[in-house]
Amino acid sequence: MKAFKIILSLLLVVLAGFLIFYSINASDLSTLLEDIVPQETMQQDKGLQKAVKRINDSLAEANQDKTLRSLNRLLEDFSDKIQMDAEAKLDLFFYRNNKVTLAFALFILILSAALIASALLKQQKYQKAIIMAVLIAMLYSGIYIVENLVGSNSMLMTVLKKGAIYALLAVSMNLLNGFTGLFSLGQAGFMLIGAYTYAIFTIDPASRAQVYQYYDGGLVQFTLPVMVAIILAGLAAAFFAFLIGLPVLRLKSDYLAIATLGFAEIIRAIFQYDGLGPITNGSNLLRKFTTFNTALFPFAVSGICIALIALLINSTYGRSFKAIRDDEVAAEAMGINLFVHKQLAFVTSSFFAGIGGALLAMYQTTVQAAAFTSAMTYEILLIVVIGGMGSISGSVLASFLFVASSEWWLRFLDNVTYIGTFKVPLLRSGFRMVVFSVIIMAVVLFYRKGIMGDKEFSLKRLLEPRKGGKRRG
Amino acid sequence: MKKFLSLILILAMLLPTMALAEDYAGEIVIGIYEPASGPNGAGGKQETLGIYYANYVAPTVELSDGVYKVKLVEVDNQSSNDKAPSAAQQLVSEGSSIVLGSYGSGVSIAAADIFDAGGVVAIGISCTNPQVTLGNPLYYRICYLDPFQGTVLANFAKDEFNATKAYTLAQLGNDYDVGLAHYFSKAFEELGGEVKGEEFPLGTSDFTAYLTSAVNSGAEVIFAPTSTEFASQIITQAAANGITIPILAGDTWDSSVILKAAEGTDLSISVSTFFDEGDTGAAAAEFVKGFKAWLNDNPEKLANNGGNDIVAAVSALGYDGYMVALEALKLADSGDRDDIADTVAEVTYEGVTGFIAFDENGDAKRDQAFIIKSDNETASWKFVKVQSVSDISK
Amino acid sequence: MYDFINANLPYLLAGISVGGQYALIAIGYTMVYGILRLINFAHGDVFTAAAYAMVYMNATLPLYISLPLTIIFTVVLGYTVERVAYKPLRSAPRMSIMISAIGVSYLLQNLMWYITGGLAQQYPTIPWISNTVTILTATTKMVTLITPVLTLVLVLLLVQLINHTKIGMAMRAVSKDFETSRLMGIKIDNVISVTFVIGSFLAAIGSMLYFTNYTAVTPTSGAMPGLKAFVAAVFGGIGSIPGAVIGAFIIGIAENIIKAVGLTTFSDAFTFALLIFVLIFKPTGLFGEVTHEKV
Amino acid sequence: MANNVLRLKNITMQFGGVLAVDNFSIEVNQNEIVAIIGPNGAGKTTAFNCITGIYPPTNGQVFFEDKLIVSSQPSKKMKSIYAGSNKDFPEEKVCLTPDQITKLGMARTFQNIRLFKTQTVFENVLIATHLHQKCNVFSAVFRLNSLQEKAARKHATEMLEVVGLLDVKDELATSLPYGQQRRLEIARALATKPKLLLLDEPAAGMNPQETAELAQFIKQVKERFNLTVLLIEHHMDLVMSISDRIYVIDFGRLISHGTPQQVQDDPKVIAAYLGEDEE
Repeated sequence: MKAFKIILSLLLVVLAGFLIFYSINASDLSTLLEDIVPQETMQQDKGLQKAVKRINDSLAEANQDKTLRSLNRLLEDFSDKIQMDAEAKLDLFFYRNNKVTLAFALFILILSAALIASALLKQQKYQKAIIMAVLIAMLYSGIYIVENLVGSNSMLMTVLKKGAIYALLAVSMNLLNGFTGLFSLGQAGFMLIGAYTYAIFTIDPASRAQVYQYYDGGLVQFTLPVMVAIILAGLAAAFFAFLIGLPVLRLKSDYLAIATLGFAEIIRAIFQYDGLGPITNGSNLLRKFTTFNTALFPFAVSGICIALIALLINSTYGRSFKAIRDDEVAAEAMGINLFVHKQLAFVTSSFFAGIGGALLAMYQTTVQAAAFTSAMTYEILLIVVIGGMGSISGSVLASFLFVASSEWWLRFLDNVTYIGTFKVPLLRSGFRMVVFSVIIMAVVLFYRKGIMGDKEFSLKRLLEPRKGGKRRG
Repeated sequence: MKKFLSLILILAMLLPTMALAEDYAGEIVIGIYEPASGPNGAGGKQETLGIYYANYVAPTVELSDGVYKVKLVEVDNQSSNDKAPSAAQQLVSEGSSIVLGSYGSGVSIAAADIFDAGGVVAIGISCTNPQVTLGNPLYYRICYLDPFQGTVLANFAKDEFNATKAYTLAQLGNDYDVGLAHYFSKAFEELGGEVKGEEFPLGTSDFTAYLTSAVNSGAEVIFAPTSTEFASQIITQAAANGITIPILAGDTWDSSVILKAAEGTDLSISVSTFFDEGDTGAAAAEFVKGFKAWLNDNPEKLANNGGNDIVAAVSALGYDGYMVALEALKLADSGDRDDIADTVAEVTYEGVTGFIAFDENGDAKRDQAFIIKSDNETASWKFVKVQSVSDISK
Repeated sequence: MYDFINANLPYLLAGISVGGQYALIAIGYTMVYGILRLINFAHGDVFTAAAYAMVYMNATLPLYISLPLTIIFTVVLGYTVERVAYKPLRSAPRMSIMISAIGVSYLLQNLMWYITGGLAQQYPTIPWISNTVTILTATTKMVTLITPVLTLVLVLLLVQLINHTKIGMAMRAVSKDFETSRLMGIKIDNVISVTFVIGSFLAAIGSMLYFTNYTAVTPTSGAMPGLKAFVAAVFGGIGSIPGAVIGAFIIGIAENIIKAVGLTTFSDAFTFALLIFVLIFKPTGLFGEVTHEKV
Repeated sequence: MANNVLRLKNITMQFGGVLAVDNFSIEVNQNEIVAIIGPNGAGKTTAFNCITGIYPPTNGQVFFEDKLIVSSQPSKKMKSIYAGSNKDFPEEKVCLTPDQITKLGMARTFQNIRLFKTQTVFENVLIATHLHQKCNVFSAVFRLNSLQEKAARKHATEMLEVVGLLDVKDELATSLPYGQQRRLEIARALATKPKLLLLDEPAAGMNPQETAELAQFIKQVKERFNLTVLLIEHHMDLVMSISDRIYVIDFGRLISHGTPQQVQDDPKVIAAYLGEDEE
C-alpha cells in the first residue's frame, strides 16, 4: 500500500514536470505564428494580415485577454489558411491554456506531496490535515482553472467573486447575531467605513485630480499597498465599532438593533458630508482605485478571514460567546465579563465587515456612501438566517446560493419571454426579486433553522459538493 | 377533433419563428445599458424607445461578408450606482459587440471599468458629466458636456432674467446633478452673479424647506438639474408654496413628466436640451413624424413614453446613438470588440440631433444647445433659442 | 421680527404637518411594540402600500369610493401581515419575529417595485385638502393645516377607545403582562389583530395626508418616514400614545429646523442621533413607564 | 474572624414597596455547610442574588473572606420610601459584578436551572473554565494556548467524573433528565474552582431517594475540594442531615438560627412553618 502510494506520487510528479515544461516553453506566440501562417498566403489575404497584426499588437500591449481573443478569432476565421503539424497544435494548445495547465500541474504536485505524507504519517489527525490541505488545493486550483476556461468576465466568475465576498460579510455578521446573540444591524455602516478607507488609500495619484474634481485633488496624495489598505480598512471599522460599542452594547436585544441601525445611518451621513469632501470626496463616487482581476483574490482574502473567525469561535472565547447567547446571567455567574466579551465580538465582527466592505469596493470598482443603506444590512441578515444562525458553513453556502440566484439563476424571471407567440405571464422586470423574497419569507417562517441550523459540515460528510466553502472555515 | 385543433395551435405558434428564419450572415449584439426603474427610469425608457425605433428603421447592418441581423440586449441598471456593475457585467458576458447608454452619468461612470475590462466600446447617449469619458478609453459619447451646458444655462439666466443671485438644488451623490450644478455656479459666478447651493439626500420627498431657503436667499433663478422623479415633486411643491422665481434645469427635465407636473401652474420653467421637436430640418422632421407614428400604433410603447407622443430629446439622441453604433460596426467591418475599439474614434455621422464626430476624449464635438420653455396651458414645450459656444464667448 | 417669521413660517408649517403625519404612523409602531415587543419594520411599507392602493383605485373609481376602499385595503393588509408573518412565530425568540418583519418589508417593497415597474407614481389630488391657502405670507396646501387637527382628533378618539372600552382594557392588560392576561382568559390573538387594524387604519389616513403633500410615490418612499416614526415612538416612550404623538411633532419640526440651518445632509442623521441619545440616557423615553427585568 | 468565609451585614432589599429582605446578617465559616431555610417568598433567593452581585441590595454589606465585595446604601430617591428596619447606612459604595465575584472564588447554582441550552454537557463545564485561562484573544485564535486548553479539558473531565456524568458528556445539556441537570449545574460551578459554593434549592423536584443521594454527594464534594457550602432548601430532611448550622428566614427577617436541633425546637420556626405544606 505504502509503496504503491509513493510510486503513484512519483508518476504524478513526472506528469506535472511534463506539463510545466510545455506550458513554459509554449509561451512565445509570435514565432509560433510565423510557423503556422505561411508568408505567401499572408501577402494575398488582407484580413489574415490584419488578424496577425492585431495579435502582435496585443502581445506588444501585453494584454493577455485581448491576445487570446484575437488568437481564437484567427483560428476560427482562417482555419482553412493555417497549416499546422502535430507539434504546432500541441504548442498552440499549451499557449492557449497555459495558465490552466500550470495550475493543474501545481495541483498534481500538491496531490503527490499529500500522497507521500499520508503514506508516511499514519496518525488520525495528520490524515485529517492532509485531506483538508488537498481539498483547499482542489478548491483554489479548481477556481483558477475554471476562471481561465470560462473567462473572468463570465457570469459564473462574477457570481463566485461576489459570493466569496458576501460569504465573509455573512459570517462576520453571524459571529455577532448567531454566535453571540447580539442583534446588531450596523453591518452596512462598518462595510462603508472599510470600503471608503480602502478606496481612499489606493486611488492612484495620477487620477486623484479627476476623482476629487470638486475638491481639487483631495488631501490624501499617496497610496498604500493593497494588503495594508485592506487591513487598515478592517482596523478603521473596528475602531468605530469600539467607540459605538461603549454606549450601545448595554442595550437589550431590539433596542440594540435599532441603535446600531441608527449609527449606520449616521455614519452614512457623515461620509456624505460636504465638509469632509477633501477626504471622502463628499457624496460623489470614489473610483480608479486598485481592484482585483482574478477570483482567487477575494477567495483567498475571505477564505483566510473566515478561517480566523472559525478559529475564534472554536476557541475558549468563542465558547464564552455562545454561553452569553444561551444565558447571560449564567454566563456572568461563570465568571465571564459580559461587556468585555460583547465588545470583543462586536469589534471583531466589524473588523471583518470592514475587510468585506473593502473587497466589495474592489468588486464594484466604484464606491459611494449612498449605496450602503440598511437594505444592504437586511440582505446580509437574511443570508445569515437562510444559512442558519450559528453556522459558518451555513452562511457560506447561503451566500453563494443567494448571490447565484439573485444575479444569475433567477434572472430569466426578469425578462419578458415568448414561447412561440405565447407570452409567458408575470415575467417582467422586478419579478425576480418578488419570487426571491417569497422564498426568503418561506425560509423565515417554515425553516426557521435555515439550511444548516447551528450545525457545521463535518469531515464525515465529505461527499457534500459545496464543502469547499466550509473547508476554508 | 381536439388533436387537430391542438395541431393547428402548435403550427400557429411555430409560424412566427419560421418567419424569422431569414438567411443572415450572422447576428450582432448591441447592448442597451439604461435605467428602466428608479429615479431615472422614465427618462431611461424614453431613450431606450429611441434606440428601439432606430432598430426598427435599420434592423440589419451590412458588412463586407454579408448582412448581419442586429439583436438588442437590454439590461436595467435601476439608476443606482451599486446595481450598475452587475448589470454592465451581464451585457459584457452576453457578448455585446458594443454598448449604448446610459441615461444618467453616475451609472455610466460606475460601469466604465467593467466595460473597459471586457474590452467593449460604450457609447454614452445623454450622460453629460465629463467624468464619463475622462480616463475611460473605451467610453464615447454623442451629447454635449456639462461644462458647456452649465455655461449655456448660466448665460441664459443672466440674459433672460438678468439674475444676479441663483440657488442651485442637486441630489446628494448624483454625479449628473452635482456636476451640472457645479459648472453652472462656476459660470454664473464668472458672470458676476452669486450662488447659494444645497443638496438633498436620495428619497427626499419634502422640498418645501429647500424652496423656502431658496426664497430666503433672495435668488432670482432656481437651478434644479435633478432627475424627473424629484423634478415633479419640486414643481408641485413650488406651485403649492406659491413660488414665482423662474426655474432652470438641464436636459433631464426635457420630459413630459415635467409638463404634466407644471400643467396649470404659473411657474416659469426653462430647460436646455439636445433637440427640439419643432426642428424643421429634413432629417429631424422625418424622425419626429416616423417616431410618433411608431409610438402611436403600440399602447405599451406609448405608455413607456409617458402616455403621450411628445418626442423627448433623449429619444432622438437614442436614435442617433444606435445609428452611430451601426456606423462603428460598418467602419470596423466586423462585430469584434477589438476591431470596433480600434476604429470607433473615426466614426462620423449626420444625425437628427446634428453632426456627430468624436474628439480625442471620445466626446462629441457639439457646440449648440436648444433652450425650451414649458407652456403650462397646453402642457407642451415652446422653443426659445439655440445657444452655442460662439454666442457665449462674445 | 416680521421678516423673521415671514422667512421661517414655511419651515414651521412643514414641520408641523410632517410631524402630524409621522404621528399617525408612530401610533401603529408604539401600539404594536407595546403589546408584542416587536419593531414592526413592515409598517412603513404598509403605509406606502396604502398610497399605491389610492393611486390605482383612483385611476378607475370616483374618489368617494376609492377613499374608503383604500382604508379597507390597508387595514386588511395590516391584518394579513400579522396573521401570516407574526402569528406563527408567537412562541419563537424575539429575534426571529423581527427578522420576519424585515422579510415582510423586503417582500412588500419588491412587490410594489414589480407592480409599478419601479417608476414614481403621481398621487391623485384629493380636492379641497389639496387647495392652496395663504397664512400671513406663507402659501401652502390646506392639508398642512388639516393634518395636526385631524391627528389630534384621531388620537383623542383612540385614547378614549383604549381607556373606556373592553377591548381597550384588554390591550392595556396585554401590554402590561402578556402571559398573565392570557391566563386571565383574554383572547390575545384578537387583541393583537385589533392593534394591527387600528395601526394600519391610522397609517392609511397618514399616507393620504402625507402623499397629498409630497405627491410622488415610490416603493421605498415609506421606509424613511417609517423609521422616523419609530424613532418618534421611542422618543415619546415606547407604548405611550401621547408620547408617540408629541415625539413625532418634535422630530418633524426639528428636522425642518436642521434644514433651515442648512445642514441638509444631516436632516436624517439627526433623527437617529436623537434616537441613540434617548436609548442611552433615557431608555423609557418621555412618557414610557419603567419595566423590571426579572432574574 | 479569621476562618469566616462569608459575612452578610444588615442586608436589606426593597423592590418598590415590597421588603424582600430586611436587615439580614449571617456568617459562614470555613468548611461549614450552612443552610438558609424559610417558606416560599421568604427572600432566600433574593439574598443569594445580593451576595452574588446580580443586583445590589438597597442597603447593607457583603464580605467574602473579609474582603468587602458588596456595600450599598439607599439612593436619594429610595431613602424617602426606605422601609428597612436598619437605618445605619455604610458610607462607601462597592458593587462587584457577578463575574468578578465568581473570580474571587464564589460559585452558585440556580433555582430555575440555567444551563447553556445549545451546548453539550462537556462544553457547559468547559465554559466555566474560561475564567482561569490566562490568554489573550490572539493566542487563543492561533492556538498558542494549547497547554492551558488541555489543562482546562482535563479539569472539565474531572468535574464530570465527580458528578458522574462522564458517560453522557457529549449529550445536549437540555436532553438530560432533571436530576442530572442539577448535578451538571454543580459540576459547572465546581469547574470555576470555588472556595464557597452556593446551592439554590439543589433538591427541588427530587424524590426522597435522589435527595438522599444528593446529600451524600454534597458531603463528598465538600470534603474532596474542601469547600464551604451555603444552600437554600425546602427539603427539611436534606437540610437537617447535612448542614452544620441553619438560618431560618421569614418575610425577609431572620427569625432563628443555630444547629439543626436548636432550629427544629424553636417555636418561632414551627410557627412559621405551621400549616405550611412545602413538599
